[in-house]
Order: sequence, then structure tokens, then C-alpha cells
Amino acid sequence: MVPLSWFLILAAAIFSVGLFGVLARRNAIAILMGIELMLNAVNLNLLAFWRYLWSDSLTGVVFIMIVLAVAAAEVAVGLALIISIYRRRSTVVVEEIDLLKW
Amino acid sequence: MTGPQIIFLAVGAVTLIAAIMVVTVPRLVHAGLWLILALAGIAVLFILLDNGFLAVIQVAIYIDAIAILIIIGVMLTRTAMSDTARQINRMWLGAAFACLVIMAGLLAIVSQAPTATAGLLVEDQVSMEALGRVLVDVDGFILPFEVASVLLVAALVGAILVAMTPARGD
Amino acid sequence: MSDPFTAIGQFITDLLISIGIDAVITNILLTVIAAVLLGSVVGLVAIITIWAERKLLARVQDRLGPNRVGPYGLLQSFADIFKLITKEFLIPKGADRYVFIMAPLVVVGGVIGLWAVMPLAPGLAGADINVGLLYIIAIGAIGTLGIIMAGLSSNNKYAMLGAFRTVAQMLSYTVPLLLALLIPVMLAGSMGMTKIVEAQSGTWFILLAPLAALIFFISSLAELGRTPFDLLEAESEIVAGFHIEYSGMGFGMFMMGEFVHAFTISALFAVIFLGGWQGPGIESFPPLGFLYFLLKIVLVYFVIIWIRGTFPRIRIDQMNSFNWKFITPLALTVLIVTALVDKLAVENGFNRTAVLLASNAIIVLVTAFLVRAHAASLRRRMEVTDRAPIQQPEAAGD
Amino acid sequence: MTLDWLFIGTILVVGAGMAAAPIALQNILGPRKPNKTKSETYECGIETVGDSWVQLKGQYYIFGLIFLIFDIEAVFLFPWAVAYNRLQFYMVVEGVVFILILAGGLAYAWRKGALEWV
Repeated sequence: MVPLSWFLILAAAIFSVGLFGVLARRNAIAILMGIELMLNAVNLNLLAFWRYLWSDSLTGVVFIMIVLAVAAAEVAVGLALIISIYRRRSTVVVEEIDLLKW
Repeated sequence: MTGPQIIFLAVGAVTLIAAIMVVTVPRLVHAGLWLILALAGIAVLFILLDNGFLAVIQVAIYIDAIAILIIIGVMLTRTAMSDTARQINRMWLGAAFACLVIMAGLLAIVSQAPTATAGLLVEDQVSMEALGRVLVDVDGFILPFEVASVLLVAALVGAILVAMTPARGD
Repeated sequence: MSDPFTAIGQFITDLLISIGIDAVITNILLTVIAAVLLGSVVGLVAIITIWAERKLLARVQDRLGPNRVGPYGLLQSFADIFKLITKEFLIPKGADRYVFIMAPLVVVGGVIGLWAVMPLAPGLAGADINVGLLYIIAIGAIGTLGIIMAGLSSNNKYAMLGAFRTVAQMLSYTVPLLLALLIPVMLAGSMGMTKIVEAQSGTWFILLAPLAALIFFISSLAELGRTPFDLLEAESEIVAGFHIEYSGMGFGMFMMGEFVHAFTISALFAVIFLGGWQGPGIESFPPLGFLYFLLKIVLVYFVIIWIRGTFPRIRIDQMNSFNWKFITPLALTVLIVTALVDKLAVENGFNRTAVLLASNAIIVLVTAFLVRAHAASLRRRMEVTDRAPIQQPEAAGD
Repeated sequence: MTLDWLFIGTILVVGAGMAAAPIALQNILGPRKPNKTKSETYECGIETVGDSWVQLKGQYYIFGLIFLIFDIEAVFLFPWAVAYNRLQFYMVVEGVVFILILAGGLAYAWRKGALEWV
């Protein structure tokens, strides 16, 4: 059997990689991809804990389903915003859309 | 080294490499395809954690819907930023440093994780029927279940409202 | 233990263990061999399917069809394969090499992967997981990814537009498909494919949920891109769509993926709505189930070819509104009505089949009435404005 | 259980292999005489102008979006459908409410004209 800590280490690594994507990428859609990676790392963590420590309840599984729903909603609205900004400003570079109002 | 451990190491390595490619490749379409590989790796890891249901919905939602939607988004906004342009901002070194610090912190916490061994799963814990019941049971997760529906509709309405707003001269 | 498939498996397992191979490794080895066998057989079946489809289609159109190579033209597909294999595999200028080559692999792999959970006969299914139907949905949509990859990597405007149109059509028609599949799951009380077949030992689900079966069939046709939904690959009107830049076997693999997909959809329909391997006398002789299953697949496949030979192609706006404004609301209605009516009926001790059939009939009547009224109002508006009928009455109508 | 997943993994690889083998074979058997004209983008004989990255319509995003929302709805509803036969009436009604809320979202998209093919 795979030890619990292996899953946690992998999840931590994927989370950090995703965070790097969020912090360093200039393209807004690339930032969304980084966020997806982070959410996936969190899901992996949740399921590992469910399997090893709390497998007698279904809470972990339901939790992950809710995270999926939230991730989907986030991508849907996030991409809609990016497309809208692209239409108005012809840019997807986050550094160029730092004004609250134009 | 047992079988699952070998599979874990192989799949974990692929997933991690794919994740690194997602944040580093300059062509965004390729980043999207690498993201799909990383998501598929996570699905295999879910199977290793004995939850086939979540593995399947990981594929059904993330790969079939979210990743495709992201690729469509990349294609729609592609003309705004050419693939040869600088993809990483000026503070990427600082970002990398911050990520390393956070990873070190996470690893420090992980090292205190309990060395639990996975118990045997009984049929009831992975049964779809129990899950379906707990989702609509008043003592279960009825509130998150209905709120998820409201959240999805709110996202649908919001996204249509934002994306459909005609641009100038459209 | 009584059925022959388990017995054969047990025999081979015992044989391998007796010559000194570890039990765990034996199991893994057998699983891998079985998977390779099933995958290859399904791939080869496609070759026969292509011949059958060409022959049947020719008969529908009063032609002879392939009849030169081998008896009844049976070897025609092999001749085609040899022709395609000796062609040059062109990779167009500026194409994304690896993605370009990966795309057919993803499409074919996704389609053949569907057979992993198909119950072939009593006690014979590749993988009997408890989320079988969800697996079908998840892997079935992987083909979308392959099409996107083909479109993106070809460096061709038409390939790209074709790919995104195909993807839009596939994504759209997956929505009613998902909703329709919830009904058999509700009736069977399981997502496992074997459980679904076993639940149909009494009544087939096509009798309990005829509308769900119809919706599933229509949206599957659209996912396949078969007539009348083949407007995105219409050979006679626009160039082939997303696989325009593929030559030789690259194109051949997309073709094969399509035929295997059609065959797989037939099998899925047989499993979910026609009772899979259920039939008289399977208790006493289980292998008979395989024959029944094959017969049902051939029946459904025949209907698909029949439709291909009969129906005209629809326009893209018709395809779109037919999905969003007719099938999806209909699927939602059927789902809600079935859920409520069935629960009330079972709680009050009514006959399930009768009540469900009656509610389906009522939905059909109401839908027909609504479509009629809508078509009539459209016609009236056209007469008032006295314009040429640019917009046809709803595609769904009369 | 684990063997089932091994079977699925193998058949997916075999499926991809079924496509890879003929393509590889073709690379060996088929001729390879590339020239400039042959590897041009195929556009019915007309020379290609510009790159292939045409601007797509925002409509594709809307369809992908609605698919995503309903995909997740289905994921929530499938466990509910599995448990359906053992649920009490009020639990079924909760599922129906869930569906109705999403049907409301679809109705909004319809009214807004997001479902038209433009």
C-alpha cells in the first residue's frame, strides 16, 4: 500500500507548481489553469485523508464533489470575464488590466 | 516496492511533469493539453485511493468539460497575445522563491502527518446508493446539494450575461 | 461457478498456477491478455462493419455495393486498408507534429475503451465497476478531445472551424444524452452495466422508458455525426471537416473510430434499453446470451444504417435548435415526470410498466400538441407577412 | 476491483495502439517523398493567406458552458438516481427541485438568445 505521506507530498508539489503558474504567468487563462492545478492538488489531499483517516463517512467524497462544482463555476465565470475583457480591451495580459474602471 | 507503489511513482512523476509543463510552456494550447494530462494523472491517483466514482467524474468534469472549455477560451482570445510574447512576468524569480517557501512549509506540515494505514473499505463506503442517499437526506448534505444547484445556475446566468454583452461595434 | 466463462477462466488460472506462476501475477496477466483480446476483436469487427454498412447502404439506394474483391465483396475493406497503408502519411507545413499524430490515437482509444465495461454475456464482462454508465459518459466524450487536437494541430482554417463545429455539436447533444441516461439508472438502481442488464430480466427498459430510449438514440446519432446529423462532415458540400489534412491511415483511423463508435452505440443501446444478453433460455445455457446480445446490436445497427439511407441532412441552425429547444427540454420533462410518477405509483402499489407507459404517452401527446400549435403560429405569421418561407417550421415538427 | 481498473487501463492503451500500429506501419511501408507543394495547407487549390488561427465565434463558449453546467448536474444526479428506488418521496422531490433550478438556468439562456446559432 502507498503511504499517506506520499500522496500529501505529491499534492503539496502540485499545489506549489500551480501557485507558481498563478503568480508568474502573464496570460489570464494560464492563471486559470494554475488555479485548476491547485484545486486538483487540494482534491487529491482531501481524498487521501478520506481514504486513510475518515473512510467511515462519505463527507470527504461529498466535499470533493462540491469543490468540483465550485471549480466549474469559477472557470465558467472566469473565462466569461476574460472573453469580455478581451472583446473590450483586446488584451488578456493581467498586467494591462489593473484598472478598476475605464 | 509493491505494485501500487510503482504505479503511484510512475503516475505521480507524469502528473508532476505535466503540471510543470502547464505553467512553463509558452504556447497556451500546449499548456491546455498538458493540463489534460495532469488531470488524467490525478484521476489515476483517485483510483489508487479506491474511489472509482471520483476518478470517473474527474475525467467527466475536468477533462471533458473544464479543459475543453479552457481550450475554447484560449482559441477565442488567442489574437490578443502571440505565443512568442513573454509569458512569464518580471517577478517570476520572486514567485518561484515564494512557491518554494510555501512548498517547504507544506512539507514541514506533511512530515507531522499521522502515519496512518488505510483500512479495508467495506462495500457501503464506496456504494453509490449510500452516496445518493446522503446527498438528499435532511441529516446529510441536502443543503450543499441544493446550494450547488443554485451556484451552477448563478454561474450559468452570470457567464452568459458577461460573455454575451456586445462589444463596441459588434 | 456454473457458467462456462467463469469455468474457463478458473481453468486457465489453475493451469498457470500449477506450472508455478504466482497467483497475483497470473490474475494480472490474464486481465491484460483479456483486455488485449477484447480490444483487438472490437477493432477488427469494425472492418466487417464497414463492409456491411457499404453493402446495406448500396441496397437501400438500389446499387450493388462492393462486389469485386472476394465473395460478395467481403475483402473490400482489407483492400482499402492495404491501399491506405501504402500511401504517404503527410504532415502539413506548420502542423503541430506530435499533437497531429496523437489525435487519431485519442479518438480510437476512447471508442475502444468503451468496451471495457460492456457486459457481453452472463458472467462475462471486462470490468464490472459500479460506475459503469458514468465511465461510458466520461470516456465517450474523450473523442471530443481528439477532434480538438486534430483541428488545432492541422494548421488549416477549415480543419479548425470544422473541429470546433463538431465539438459544439457533440457537447450540445451530450446534455440530453446525460439526462436520458438518468432514467435507466433510476429504474435499475445501479450504474453498473451488468446490474442494468440484470434489472431487465422482466421488462426491457425500452418499454418502461420509450421516450428516454428515443432521446438517447437521437442524441447518440448526433454524437456520432451520422445522418441526419452529418452536416459537419458533409463530403458533398464542405471539405471533410476536422480531418481534412489527414492522409492514408491517419484518415483511416478517424474512419475506423467512427465505425467502431457506431457499433459501440448500438451495443450501448442494446445493453441499456434492450436488455443486453437477456433472452429466453439463458439460465440453462448462458453462452446463448452472447448470441442475443449480438443479434440486438445488429438490429440497432441496421436501424442506424437504415436512417442513413433514408433521411436528408439537416441544416446547422436546425441541428442547434432541435437540440436546445426540443430534445433538451423534452429530456428534462421526461426525467422529472418519470421521477415523480414512478415514485408515487410504486408507493401506491400501481403497476410500474403501465403507469410509466401511460405517462410517456401523455408526454408524447402534449409535445405533439405543442409542436403543432407552434408550427401553426409560424405558418400564420408567414402568411401574414407574405414572405417566402425562409424559416421552416421547427425541425422537430411534422 | 483493482483488476477491473487494470483491465480498463489496458484496453485504453490497446485502443490507442490499434490506431498507432497502422500509422506506424504506413510510415514504414508508405512512400516518403515530401516536397514543398505537397505539404502546403489544403484549401481547395487556393494558396493559403495568413495563418490558420481564424477568429472563432463566442457562441462556442456558450455551448461549452451550458454543457459544463449540465455535466456537473448529471454528476450530482447520478448517485441520486442510483438510490432512487429506496428514497422517500420528499427526497425525490429534492432531486426534482435540483433539476428545476437548472432548467431555470436553461430557460434564462433561451430567453437571452444564447441558444441561437448565429
